[in-house]
Amino acid sequence: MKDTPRRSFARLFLLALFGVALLPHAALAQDVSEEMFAVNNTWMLVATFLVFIMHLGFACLESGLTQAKNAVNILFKNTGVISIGLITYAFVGFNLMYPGDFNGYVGFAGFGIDAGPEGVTSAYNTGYTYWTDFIFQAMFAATAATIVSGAVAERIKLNSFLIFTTIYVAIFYTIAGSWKWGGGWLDQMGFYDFAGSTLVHSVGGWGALAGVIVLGPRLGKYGAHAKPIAGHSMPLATIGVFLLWLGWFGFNGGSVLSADPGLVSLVFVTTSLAAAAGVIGAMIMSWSVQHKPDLSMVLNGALAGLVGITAGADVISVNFSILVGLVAGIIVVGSVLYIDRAKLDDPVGAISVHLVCGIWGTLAVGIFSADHSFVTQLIGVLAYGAFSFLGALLIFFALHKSIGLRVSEEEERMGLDVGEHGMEAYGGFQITH
Amino acid sequence: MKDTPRRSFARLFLLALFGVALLPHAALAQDVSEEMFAVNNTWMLVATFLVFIMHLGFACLESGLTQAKNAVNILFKNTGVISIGLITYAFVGFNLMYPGDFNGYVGFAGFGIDAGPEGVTSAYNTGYTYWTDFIFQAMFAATAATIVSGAVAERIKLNSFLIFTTIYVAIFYTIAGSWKWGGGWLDQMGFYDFAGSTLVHSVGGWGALAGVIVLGPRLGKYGAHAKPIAGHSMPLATIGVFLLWLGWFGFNGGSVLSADPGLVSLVFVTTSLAAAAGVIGAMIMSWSVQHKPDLSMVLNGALAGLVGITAGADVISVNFSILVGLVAGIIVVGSVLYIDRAKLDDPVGAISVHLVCGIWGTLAVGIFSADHSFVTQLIGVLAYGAFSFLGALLIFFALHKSIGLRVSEEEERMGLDVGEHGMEAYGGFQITH
Amino acid sequence: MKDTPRRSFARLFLLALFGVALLPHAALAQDVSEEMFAVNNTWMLVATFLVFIMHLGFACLESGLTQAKNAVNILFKNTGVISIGLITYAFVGFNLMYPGDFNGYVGFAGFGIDAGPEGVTSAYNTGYTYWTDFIFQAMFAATAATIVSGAVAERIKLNSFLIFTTIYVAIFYTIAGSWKWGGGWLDQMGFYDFAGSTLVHSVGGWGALAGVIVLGPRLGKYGAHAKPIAGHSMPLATIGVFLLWLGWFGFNGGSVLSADPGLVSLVFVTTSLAAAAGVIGAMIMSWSVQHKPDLSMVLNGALAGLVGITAGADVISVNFSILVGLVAGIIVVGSVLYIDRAKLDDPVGAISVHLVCGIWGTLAVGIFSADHSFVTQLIGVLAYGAFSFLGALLIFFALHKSIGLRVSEEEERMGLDVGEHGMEAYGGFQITH
Amino acid sequence: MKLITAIIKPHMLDGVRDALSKSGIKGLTVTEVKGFGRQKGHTEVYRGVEYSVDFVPKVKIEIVTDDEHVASAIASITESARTGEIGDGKIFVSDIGQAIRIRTGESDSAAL
Amino acid sequence: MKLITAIIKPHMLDGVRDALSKSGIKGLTVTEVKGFGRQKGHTEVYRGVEYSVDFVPKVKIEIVTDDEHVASAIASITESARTGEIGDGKIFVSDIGQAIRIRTGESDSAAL
Amino acid sequence: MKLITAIIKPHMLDGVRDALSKSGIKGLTVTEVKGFGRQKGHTEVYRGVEYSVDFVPKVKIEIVTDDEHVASAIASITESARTGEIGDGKIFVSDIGQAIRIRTGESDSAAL
Ligand SMILES: Nc1ncnc2c1ncn2[C@@H]1O[C@H](COP(=O)(O)OP(=O)(O)O)[C@@H](O)[C@H]1O
Ligand SMILES: Nc1ncnc2c1ncn2[C@@H]1O[C@H](COP(=O)(O)OP(=O)(O)O)[C@@H](O)[C@H]1O
Ligand SMILES: Nc1ncnc2c1ncn2[C@@H]1O[C@H](COP(=O)(O)OP(=O)(O)O)[C@@H](O)[C@H]1O
Repeated sequence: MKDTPRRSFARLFLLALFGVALLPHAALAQDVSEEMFAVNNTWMLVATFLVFIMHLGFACLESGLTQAKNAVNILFKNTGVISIGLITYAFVGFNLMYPGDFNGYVGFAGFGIDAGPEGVTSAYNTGYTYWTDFIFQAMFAATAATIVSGAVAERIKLNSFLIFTTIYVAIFYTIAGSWKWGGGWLDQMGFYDFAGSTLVHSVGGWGALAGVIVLGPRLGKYGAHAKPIAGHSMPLATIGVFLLWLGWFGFNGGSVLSADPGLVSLVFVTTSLAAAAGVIGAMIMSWSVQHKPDLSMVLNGALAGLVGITAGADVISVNFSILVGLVAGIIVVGSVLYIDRAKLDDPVGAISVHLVCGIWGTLAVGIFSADHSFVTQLIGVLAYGAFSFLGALLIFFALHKSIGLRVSEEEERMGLDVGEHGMEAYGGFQITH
Repeated sequence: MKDTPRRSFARLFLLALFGVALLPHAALAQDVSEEMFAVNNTWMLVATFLVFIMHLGFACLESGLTQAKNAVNILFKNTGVISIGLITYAFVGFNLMYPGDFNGYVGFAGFGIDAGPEGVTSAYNTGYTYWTDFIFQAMFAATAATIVSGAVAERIKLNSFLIFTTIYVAIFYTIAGSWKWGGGWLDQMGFYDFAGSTLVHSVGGWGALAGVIVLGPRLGKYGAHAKPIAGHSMPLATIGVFLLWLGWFGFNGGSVLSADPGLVSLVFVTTSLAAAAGVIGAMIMSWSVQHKPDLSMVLNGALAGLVGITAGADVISVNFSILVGLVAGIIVVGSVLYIDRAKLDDPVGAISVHLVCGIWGTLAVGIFSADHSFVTQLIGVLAYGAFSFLGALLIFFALHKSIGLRVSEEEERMGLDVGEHGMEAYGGFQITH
Repeated sequence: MKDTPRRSFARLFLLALFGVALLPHAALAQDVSEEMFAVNNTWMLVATFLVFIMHLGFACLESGLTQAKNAVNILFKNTGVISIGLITYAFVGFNLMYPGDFNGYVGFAGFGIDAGPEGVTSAYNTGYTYWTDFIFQAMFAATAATIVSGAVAERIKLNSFLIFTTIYVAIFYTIAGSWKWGGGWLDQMGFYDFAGSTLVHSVGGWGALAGVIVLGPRLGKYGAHAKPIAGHSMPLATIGVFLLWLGWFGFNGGSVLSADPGLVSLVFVTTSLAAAAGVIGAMIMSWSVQHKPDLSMVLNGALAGLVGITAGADVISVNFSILVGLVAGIIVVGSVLYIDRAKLDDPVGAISVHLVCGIWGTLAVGIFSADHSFVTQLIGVLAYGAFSFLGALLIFFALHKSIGLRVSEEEERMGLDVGEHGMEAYGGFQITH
Repeated sequence: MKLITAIIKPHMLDGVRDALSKSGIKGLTVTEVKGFGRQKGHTEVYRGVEYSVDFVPKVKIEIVTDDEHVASAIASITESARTGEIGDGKIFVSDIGQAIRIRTGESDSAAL
Repeated sequence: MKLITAIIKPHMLDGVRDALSKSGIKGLTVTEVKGFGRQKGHTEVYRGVEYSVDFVPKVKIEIVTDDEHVASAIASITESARTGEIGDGKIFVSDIGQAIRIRTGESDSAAL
Repeated sequence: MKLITAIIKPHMLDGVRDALSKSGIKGLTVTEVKGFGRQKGHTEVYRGVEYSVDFVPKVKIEIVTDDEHVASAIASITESARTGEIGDGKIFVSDIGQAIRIRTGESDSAAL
């Protein structure tokens, strides 16, 4: 009946810490009733399907902010990423990320997943079964690769991207994850990242940055004509952002790892207010700097607020969560402008949203939470940065040198939909009137 | 361990009343187990994210039923409304709407939100924590302004609309809400509005009516040529309505304010059947009157049924819920035709759906539930009508006289996307074939 | 406090069987605490809204994979189907499908629905109230007709389709359902279909096949020019598939009929991995056979995996679930090609996904689960095939001979949107640039 | 026979078509086009980068008609398409040598 | 050289292109247009208001060809585009003074 | 006056417009079209069925100009639209009898 420390040592520790911090007079339940176990597990499964829907969010956002002639390619990539992510996470990822007792740097608990008889009882964990643990984590895993997808869109070869995804999600994301969520060295050091501003978003963002550098900009992006390459469907992009926001209730809310009423509801509030403040921050920036309020920036603002609060959604106060979101919304607009000026071509703003605001969010924990050290947070940011950026760079470079990373000029011009897939997103000689 | 009467007095009262009415032999739990508190709170958080997704529903519906050249503007407004709504509700709204003990007309419990130590336990309320209470209510609040958004679409200035939203949501909606859900004078009188046919939908609808009157119709709408201004994407509109229907499971289901199995499941049934009957009512009307079954009317029919059952989803029997929905579906088609004939230009039918069917739903409680008085319901309808219509009229008029309410003719013709935002919803010289 | 055998005899039996099989040391709860009842019921209601959203999934998928000129018609049909389905299920369907004690072939427990005082307590069932039972089942029911909708798209008359739907959902689906889920003869024989590979998907698929045969192919589909009729929006189709996948967490997860942590989480894992494997199977097939990876095939692959695992999501091991999905993904591509070569015109691949993979999934239970007999599974497949195919054929043929089944050539060419509805999906002289 | 090509503002189309109908024109063909001319486009911003959109949405109307109807058609168009502001558009006239109605094979005037 | 402009029903396009290919035409340009003519549009309803849509979707084919090929091209089009019902469309022929192939600078017949 | 019709590759449009502006052209009209010619389309696959898409996206530019500007305009187009690969497109020149500015009623050269 006791919680197994196997996978969840680090998390239980944190839960204990903050559970206690927030509910000082409640003893931490070391074992739970059947009913409580069922509630916890049910909430974790709800969180799981919410995180799942984020993959649709990404698919919509990325295809909306790019050209119609590449929409099939992006939708294909996103469908592929979640599928490859789930399968590889079952084969190796879960056991690389949660190796149990290990040296704190790399460990591996073996191939495949298996609950065993205890895995479906609260003896495994008071908050969820083994299966729930796996599927919740698996939905997270693919997110990191999907973040890369948007940044390298409209020019990367499909097969190269899928190979990158497989390696990045199965190995780099999971090893990096083990350092903290698996109970590794950064966890020991006291680094804090509640739901993954760094572990998921920055890791994805560093991959995006590496990809953008190796690939170079899209044809004509920084040419003589200043005309930017406009996204083909703002409704699609907006659907994407709202679905991501929705999914974040599970991403952050599920990271409580139980249905604890106080914590989960607090996380809902900080998450929502940070997102709202992100919108307002981006709105103000965009309106004042560009004079015309840019919808795509405001959408990025919502995501910026969400990424920003992710590291500390349970330890940052409600008022500060608004501040974290507001700053994220302001930062993201500046960052998009700056990255564009640096001629790093990121069609959807993935680097600004996930990397820059991921860093901001992680550091914000050190700033706004008395229980966490800014320096430790910074060490975490740098460690993850070095590992994921170099890892991604290595994979991209190897692909570039071997099977090639970028489609031909002609294919890029014609669109990857016809080039890679032989089909069109909006097919038919469309005479609808 | 006892429920705090602070915010939830009125609601507990009702819960007791109808809980008892429906489950005569079950004693009302004055205190609950930790497990039950967790279940209740989890359900309320699920309901919260469902209500959140309604904002995407509105964004899709409104942009789908209007022209492509105004889609960015509508999406921007909807993203802004939810964000401004959440933030202002945190600063002033929640404490205006639930002022605790007050004179029954206007009260204010102070700026900002704070759970306090008891706020995360069942001592606050047996159904949810303080944070849950806030975030669930906050998601509701923005709805009222979003309803207005659709009716004034394609011609209102962005900044004026956002100012209207801020004032209407932060002050008018919340004060009006306190009369009933805050335990104010209408609540004392026995007025009943389970989930807000009047408190949310009519309040939004009255705002819409005021806006439409002050603004006037879109250019060319009632000109020489009878050609109506067709919505640019029926798939988008349909996605919107299904998402709204989905969200209504939380809007109504969450208004039970606990996970009470009997009540929540009953509400699911009445809500679904009323929506389905609304579709069928509108289908019959549209097919018989117009000969061609109009999808946009049928979509309005679903919403009509949903708005109609909202006031009495827990006190109207299943059979009568079908009737309420059916009548709402019939009414909404007639109302759209009538309002159009009255040269009130409401592009999405917001007045018919939310105001007219909101009134119908509120009165239906007086007709189909033995425990409620038709006269009291009527008094509520009139009180809310007077207050919100005059309030909205005042704000719109003030804006009209000061910074202006309507875009220039040229901008309207070119589209607000280019005019207000300098961008296009479907960008790029779109050569996709 | 004991479970009522009235409706749920068969299901409880199965739950007991596999509950015991999977959790050997846990005694099956014959009565449950108030808390557990609330958790179970809450999960079932969550599953209900997830199944609801599948109807939007179908609407998006079907309209995305067909031509723009028929989009309104498809959206209208799908809005109509769920509404008609819910209402008829309330009037007759529920009591035809769960007649209580009956001869095992056809029974009817009377018109309308009514919970009675026990219906909202755990005395009705430990997993859900009467209302939950009804609404969860009702959401399922309309699915079968929606499956048909895609296959007969772009040529069937609206009124004929709606009449077909009403009869097929209200009578054929429910009587067939009673044989197994209602505790009828196939249930007695030991036939197993966890969430409806056969009871829902194949039944829908047989209807689709019958419709396609009676209607014949779309104009020009198998003409001189080989150009296939391309779907008009891949983003819409992709949204549809992701929403269907999302809904499947409720479709399969809810079919556990309680919030049992071990079972529900296992079902989440097998369902997700089968879908992912389906994507990979279809990707491999499509890439190797067609050289260009076809998004529409990969989307079908996800659904194929989901349909495939539906019959055995709780009794097939995790590793085998990947295999079942992979095979389904491979089968579906072959089947789409084969059915097209047989000149059966199924615009969305409904027959391949729902019928072919539904059969595969049902037989897979006999292959991969030691506790089930392949022969019994085959008998079930054949019995359902004969009954539903002949039933659907009969209805379609009667409609064909009476009011006609197919629109005129001119209408088909112009599109059903203008012909049947007098409106366009993408209205307005669309000058957006 | 002449081909009259008029490039006008999109929202004037219905009015122009009515005017042409009244002046006896029985057939015409319309195309959505983009124009570049004295009427400048506008500035757009996308993700922080400003750029000017030089092309303005226009509608092109093509009418083939007998020589004798040309003047009245032109008059109808100029009157009904004029707003007086820059960008009202142009009318061009050129020769058509032959016209055939596909359905009947009739040709020239009879084909119009 | 002549410019042959044919306005046809959209679903006849593939057939017409094949027929033209067979009669030796190597290049053509296609535009989606809306036609107004004898073939009436249809009635639509939107939110209760009926209105008539006067424009019918058509496809415009433009072919520049030597004078000698004009007759055979016209014959190909009329045959392959005819359904016999109203709205089959028109063919117009006009003069082209000069033709240039951008890639090579070749001109006139050689450019086609 | 002459009408210069150029059919070019879509991504060359901005360059061609600039070149024309420089050579003194003040107005032009652009249409999205599909071309059929030496440049073959591509093969697509949809749900297992391969088919060839024969039409290639092109952009049509129409410029009405004085006779004297024709040569320089043609030169601008050929230079700015050439990639040297098949499918660069064509230029056709024909006569315009009359030109009218709707806004002012000015005609011919003054109308351009
Ligand atoms: N020389 C030209 N050749 C072809 N089209 C032209 C020419 N000049 C103008 N146009 C078309 O006419 C439209 C209106 O012309 P513009 O110069 O903006 O205004 P105005 O006609 O009032 O002087 C342009 O947008 C363009 O489509
Ligand atoms: N005088 C005209 N000038 C330009 N286009 C015309 C003219 N008359 C007809 N058209 C085009 O030809 C199409 C077919 O003409 P219509 O009168 O409907 O049928 P039919 O050619 O069979 O008489 C119209 O839709 C329109 O696009
Ligand atoms: N005879 C023609 N008449 C009208 N348009 C033509 C003709 N020939 C070619 N075109 C147009 O010019 C485009 C380019 O022609 P193509 O033969 O592909 O290449 P190139 O011009 O380099 O020889 C075609 O796609 C088509 O739009």
